[in-house]
Amino acid sequence: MKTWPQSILEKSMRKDVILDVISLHAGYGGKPVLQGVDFQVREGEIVAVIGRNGVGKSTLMKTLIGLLPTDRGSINLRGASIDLLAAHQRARRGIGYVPQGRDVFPRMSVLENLLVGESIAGQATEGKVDEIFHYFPILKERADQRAGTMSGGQQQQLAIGRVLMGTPSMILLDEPSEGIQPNIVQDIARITVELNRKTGVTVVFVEQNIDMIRAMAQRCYVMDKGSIVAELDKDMLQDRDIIRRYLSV
Amino acid sequence: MEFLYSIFSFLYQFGDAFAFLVLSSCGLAVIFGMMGVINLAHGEFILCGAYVSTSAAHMGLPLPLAIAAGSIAAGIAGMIVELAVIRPLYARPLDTIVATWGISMIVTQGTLIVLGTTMAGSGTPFGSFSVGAYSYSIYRVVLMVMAVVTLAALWLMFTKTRFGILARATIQVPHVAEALGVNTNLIYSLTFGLGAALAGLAGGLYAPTMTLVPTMGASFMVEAFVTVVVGGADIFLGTAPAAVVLGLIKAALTSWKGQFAGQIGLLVAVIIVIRILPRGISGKILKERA
Amino acid sequence: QEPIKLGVLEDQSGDFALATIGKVHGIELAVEEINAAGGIDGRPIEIIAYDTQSDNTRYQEFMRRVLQRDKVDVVFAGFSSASREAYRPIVNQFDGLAFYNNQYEGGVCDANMIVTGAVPEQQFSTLLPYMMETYGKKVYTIAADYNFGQISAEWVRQIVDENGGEMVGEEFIPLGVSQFSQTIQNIQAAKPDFVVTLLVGTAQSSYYEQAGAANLALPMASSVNVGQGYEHKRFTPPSLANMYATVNYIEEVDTPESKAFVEKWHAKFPDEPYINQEAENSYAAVYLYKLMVERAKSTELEAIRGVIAEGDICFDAPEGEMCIDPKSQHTSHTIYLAQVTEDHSIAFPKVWESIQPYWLGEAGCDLTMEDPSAQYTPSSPPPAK
Amino acid sequence: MSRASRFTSFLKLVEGPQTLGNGPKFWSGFAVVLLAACSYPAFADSYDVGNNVYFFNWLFMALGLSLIWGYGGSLSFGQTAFFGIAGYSYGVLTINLGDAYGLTLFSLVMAVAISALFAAVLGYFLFFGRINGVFLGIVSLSVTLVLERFMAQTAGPEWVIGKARLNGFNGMGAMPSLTIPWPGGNIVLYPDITLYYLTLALLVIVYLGLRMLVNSRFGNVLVAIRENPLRAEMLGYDVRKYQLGAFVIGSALAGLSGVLYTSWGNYITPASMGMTAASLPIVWVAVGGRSDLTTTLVGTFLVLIVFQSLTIHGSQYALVAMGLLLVITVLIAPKGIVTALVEFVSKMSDRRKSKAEEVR
Amino acid sequence: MPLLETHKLNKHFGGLHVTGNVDFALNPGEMHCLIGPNGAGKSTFFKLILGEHLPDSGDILYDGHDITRAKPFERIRKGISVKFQVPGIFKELSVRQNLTIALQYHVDPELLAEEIDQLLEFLKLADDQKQLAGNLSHGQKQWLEIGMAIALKPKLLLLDEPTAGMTPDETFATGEMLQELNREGMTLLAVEHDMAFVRQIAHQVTVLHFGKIFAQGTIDEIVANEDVAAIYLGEVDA
Ligand SMILES: Nc1ncnc2c1ncn2[C@@H]1O[C@H](COP(=O)(O)OP(=O)(O)OP(=O)(O)O)[C@@H](O)[C@H]1O
Ligand SMILES: Nc1ncnc2c1ncn2[C@@H]1O[C@H](COP(=O)(O)OP(=O)(O)OP(=O)(O)O)[C@@H](O)[C@H]1O
Ligand SMILES: CC(C)C[C@H](N)C(=O)O
Ligand SMILES: [Mg+2]
Ligand SMILES: [Mg+2]
Repeated sequence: MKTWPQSILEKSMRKDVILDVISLHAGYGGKPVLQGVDFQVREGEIVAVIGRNGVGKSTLMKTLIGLLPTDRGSINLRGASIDLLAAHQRARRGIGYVPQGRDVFPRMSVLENLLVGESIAGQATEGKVDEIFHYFPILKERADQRAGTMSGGQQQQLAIGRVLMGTPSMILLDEPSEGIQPNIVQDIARITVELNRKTGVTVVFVEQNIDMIRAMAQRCYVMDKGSIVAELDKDMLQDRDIIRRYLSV
Repeated sequence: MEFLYSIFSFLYQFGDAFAFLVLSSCGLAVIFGMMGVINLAHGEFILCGAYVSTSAAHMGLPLPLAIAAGSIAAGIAGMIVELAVIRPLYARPLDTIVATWGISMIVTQGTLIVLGTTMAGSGTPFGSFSVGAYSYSIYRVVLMVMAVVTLAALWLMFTKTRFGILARATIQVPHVAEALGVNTNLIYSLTFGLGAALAGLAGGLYAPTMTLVPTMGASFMVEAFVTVVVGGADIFLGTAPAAVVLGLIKAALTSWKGQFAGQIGLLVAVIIVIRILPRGISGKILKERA
Repeated sequence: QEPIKLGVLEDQSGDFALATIGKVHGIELAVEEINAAGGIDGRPIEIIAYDTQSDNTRYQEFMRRVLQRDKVDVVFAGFSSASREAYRPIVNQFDGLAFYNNQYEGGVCDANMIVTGAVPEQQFSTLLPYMMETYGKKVYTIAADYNFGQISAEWVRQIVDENGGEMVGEEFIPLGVSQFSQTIQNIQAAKPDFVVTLLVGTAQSSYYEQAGAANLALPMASSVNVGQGYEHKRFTPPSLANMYATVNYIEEVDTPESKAFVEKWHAKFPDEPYINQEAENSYAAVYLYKLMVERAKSTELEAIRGVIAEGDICFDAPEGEMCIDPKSQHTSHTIYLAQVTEDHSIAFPKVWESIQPYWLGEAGCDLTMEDPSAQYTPSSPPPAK
Repeated sequence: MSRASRFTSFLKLVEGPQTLGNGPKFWSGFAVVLLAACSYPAFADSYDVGNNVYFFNWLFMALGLSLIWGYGGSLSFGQTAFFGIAGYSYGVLTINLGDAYGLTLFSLVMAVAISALFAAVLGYFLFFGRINGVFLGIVSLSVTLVLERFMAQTAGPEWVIGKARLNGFNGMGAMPSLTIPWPGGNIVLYPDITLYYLTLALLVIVYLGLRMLVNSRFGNVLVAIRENPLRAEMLGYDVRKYQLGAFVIGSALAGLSGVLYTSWGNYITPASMGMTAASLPIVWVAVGGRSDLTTTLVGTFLVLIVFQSLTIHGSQYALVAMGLLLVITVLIAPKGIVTALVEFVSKMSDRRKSKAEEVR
Repeated sequence: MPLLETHKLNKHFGGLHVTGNVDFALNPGEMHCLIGPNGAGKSTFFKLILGEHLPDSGDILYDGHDITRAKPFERIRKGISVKFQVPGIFKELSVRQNLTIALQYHVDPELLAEEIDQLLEFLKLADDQKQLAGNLSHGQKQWLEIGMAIALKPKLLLLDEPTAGMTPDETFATGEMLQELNREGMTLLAVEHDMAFVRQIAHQVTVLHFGKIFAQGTIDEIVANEDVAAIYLGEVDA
């Protein structure tokens, strides 16, 4: 039997740790990508994950939500292991996931796309659609357009709006700024931070855009070759050059 | 008066062709349109519906209940098939052609071995009525009504219910739907089951009017495929108009030049329609709308 | 003693199985009886059977197999005429002997073939005059849209014409079609006195149920239905009421020979749904073959054809006596007029004994003289000499 | 480039990224198989020889479908249409022209050309109308079903071309077999040893030729179109022409199968264009592994043998067993059973290699 | 003479006018960036130039030829090449094969292998050349597609968000690479949202808004433009 180092055990017992990832290994059909990822996220935090192309950031996100199986190690949500849960079960526990490259449902209308997001909550929530429309007015304007024909940036907004429909307690965002016009990038950052303040939602996001990282993140993990190689705290995140340096580890 | 009689008779023939096209195709359309699976075992679900409902009728169940039983049985069979065979194949839909073809062979021959070469029919209920010089079967009118009811029910189910939205989401981007909390396996199972149940319904409805043999499913296949293709991938926008167009073509050609012309006409219609509307009728409608 | 090898290629699965599984059983029954009685000249018969799955290419594969690999003495093969045409070149190539134990459209003039089924002249020249006398002279034909249906319809046209009747309509139905509303209406519009139904395959037989449901209460006549697909057993009464079919046998035939036959059949095959005419043909064919071999003291094709040429190969089959015609190598039959009654039981208002397969011989096919290995039809007869 | 080196680089195309089985190991295996195939008639009886010719007949159609579907990504459900057209063309031509002076060989070429022409016309409408995916499959299926229905009702005497009756559903017979003119008596190619060698030679030529085709630049573009037609177009390729090209070549091969089959059994029937016949090539190709010529070839041959022997030994259960076999194959071997076997073997040999290295 | 010109180019989907009377000119040798809010019609404009969509009205001139109705592949053969917003690669083929297909008609067969090796090196994909392209990470796919686009040695290269998903350093490197290609004579039109990148490479910037040209000028002029800031830039410090 494997015994965990005392400190990690201790940490995972801590009550305010919502997500505790211990020595996580995962990959694609025998090809290992994540090779021992360890990190914790506390309730209500906004944490960034950065790293070069191809180091495994998206793989980490997919493993957290359950689209890829855990090969070794474990993922604990509020102290309980979720390794054996299917993705939809994890979602039902309040995890919202916005994939890289958006992946909206192309042949469904914008509104229908949003309605699918309700599944996270398991039921429809009164007034939720209007709330989303308030954050992303273009979605209201195009409520009946087929999502596949929306512009790249519009799709990204839709994808974010879609998970918010389910009022998740934790959101995983994979490169949310990709393809979004600068002022909306700022909006998204602002909205996220605002939501985080208002509702205490926890956010884990992968990002390359320094401005967005600075605007949103309270803490930041740096990934390389399938594991976490550094952790940046609030102060370090003030310095563009530090982030820049770590982004290209 | 004569003129009105012939109008009625044309309408009746059109309705008859329409009903056959709709009922034989909507199960196939649900499975193809929603899941991208070309179900070559469609005819065998029809067979299942026909055999079960006829057996139920022989056991004394009233016809509507017997038909419902056939449809449910086919639906359950569909869910089993989905679980065992179709589910691993969603990532490679073309392979489902081979798999369902295999299933079709197993079921057809299995039925022959277990139940023999034929089953006695239950007889067409309700008798006939006359308009002018012609007499017509009343049951055929029931079939027409059932076709319309089925279409309406499907339309409501897929556009007005949550199930419809989730089902379409699941088919389009399964991993995201799952990550959003949709139990995609359940959705798949229900959708395929629904398609199979609709096939079973067709079997149950037509069973009293047909020869019951293990290969009977085959005689629905051409019409079913043709309707689905002409309709295009979006079953609600496509199937009904396709059945109308094809029903008209078939009724007109058959009364004018006989069954051969009707059959060839259907097939040629496919080739022409696809030439003009490569994505079927619904593809055209969707494009206009977008 | 070395056994005589009898190859059997019949459809035990697929579209035609309904009508053909019985043929295999007929052969098995006859072989069992013959072997129990000491075989053919002391040689037992060994059956080598393959399931051709209602698939023409299987006939081609297995005909080569039985002739080349299994080296059978004789083959009993085929239900549909297409399957017969598929294997016939191979039988010719290897100069084998094949029995086609099936009712069909007629016209095969081929020294390697012996046909024990009935042909149109036997069935229509009896059926149609009776129908016209009884019900009237206006006739409507619906027929399967392929060789059998079209050639049979040609016969109907000709015989109706010869007997002073009138064709008020003719419609050909592609194989596999199962929906008949329009056809039923076309028939009502033409107001015939009776309908000739030459429907083939299980899908097409749905016509009867649908015509019944639409209350198309016209008398019907057929050379294939009832006798092959026992539609009167499969559909609920009274959809086949007033159907008249000429058959050379069906299990209802009410003679002592027939009754005994049915009895021993059911003793061996208790689950058999029906003994149709092709089952009896196949049964009788084994005895006819036995007779030929005993007479010829050989299984060689030439020797067998020699005894056929003598012209008195006859067997007392359950239907009555059947004899092989030397010119065409087809078979004379007792033809029963089977009438389906209101409750779908069978009556036999008329029986014709020893009806000859006359047409081929009269038209100029004479296998005792030459072997064209061809199939002729009334509109393309053998070339005049 | 010198002519010689151009020629060798042309020959080199038999190997490449688009085909499994490259390198000396594969080719020595190939030589062994070829040798075995050549000496086979010496050991087998004449039934087996003829039966193998029958199996060979179908392989051309399978290879053609592999090109169209496996490499090009266009699922044609109607290859039997070209099979049938060529078969009937051969029948009509040879019945009218007779079998003297090598006219049957001329008819073979003409019949294949006719089916290719038909494919070109149909393919023009399909591909230049930008029809693809399932729709392509169903349109091509409809075409073949129309042809079947149509040919089935040509029983009457009015359906005659020259001396050749089309003869409806019963099928057309009595056409001469392929005949090679030879001093001192024509050689008639009945299903026996001569026909065996002829068909085998054709097969080897077609197989190697197709390997060169798919490894050529044409083949590269073809697989590119399968993967992403838009991207292929944006690299400057006229996607439609390449699709049409593959379709015509593949369909001509189906035509070749049709001619060989017709000559083999002196018979062709509308049923060879029907629903069941149309599904079979898809099954063969998918079972073996459609995206490679070798796996297609081996897979098709295996399926033909297995299905025939099941029918011989399985009586009524044969069809059930075939169905089960198909379902199981698709489930356990996603890329086809032959591909799966190849991958398994190479994994095993890799493992052995690495073990051997460890020991060292 | 401009290399690419559009006259009153119009395109609408249903009631939505995606490009409205766009008059645009691009001079040979220029590096031009197209920016604008999401949904402004930038990608649609690209698709019109490439022939993926046909315009409702207006003309497109390339190198003096009217290509308004030409087939996409014909335009490519005239020397245009593109990287899409959503990577379009051959997923089931290896990285190397992807490049082979792009290069095979542009390079002497003898030199093909060498050329591909160089390109792989340049794209930092040499280690992954045997991988199936579909298994690359998102950023790597972008790289591969850029590689295929430049492999055609186009006169005019269209890039739709080439650096999306790249780290700042990689973005910078991409910029340098494009400048290098430009020095060799290639004209470039890129859609980007990353102002640092735009600043790095663009000689000229066009802002598209609701399908119309909203502003045009150097990056400094654009950044200084308050209207552009209001609709697009926000308080970005570019
Ligand atoms: N479906 C897949 N199958 C096999 N390998 C994959 C698959 N998806 C990604 N990989 C590999 O896994 C590694 C990590 O990929 P991942 O997508 O997690 O990178 P990333 O850090 O998100 O990069 P980017 O910033 O480019 O999005 C890469 O080497 C990639 O090639
Ligand atoms: N096929 C279509 N049907 C309907 N609307 C469409 C279609 N294609 C694009 N649109 C709409 O046209 C507008 C322009 O889209 P386009 O993709 O050109 O935007 P973009 O400027 O590239 O935006 P982004 O920066 O987000 O990629 C958007 O509002 C989009 O929703
Ligand atoms: C009547 C049929 C079922 C049989 C007939 N021999 C034929 O032509 O196919
Ligand atoms: Mg990523
Ligand atoms: Mg865009």
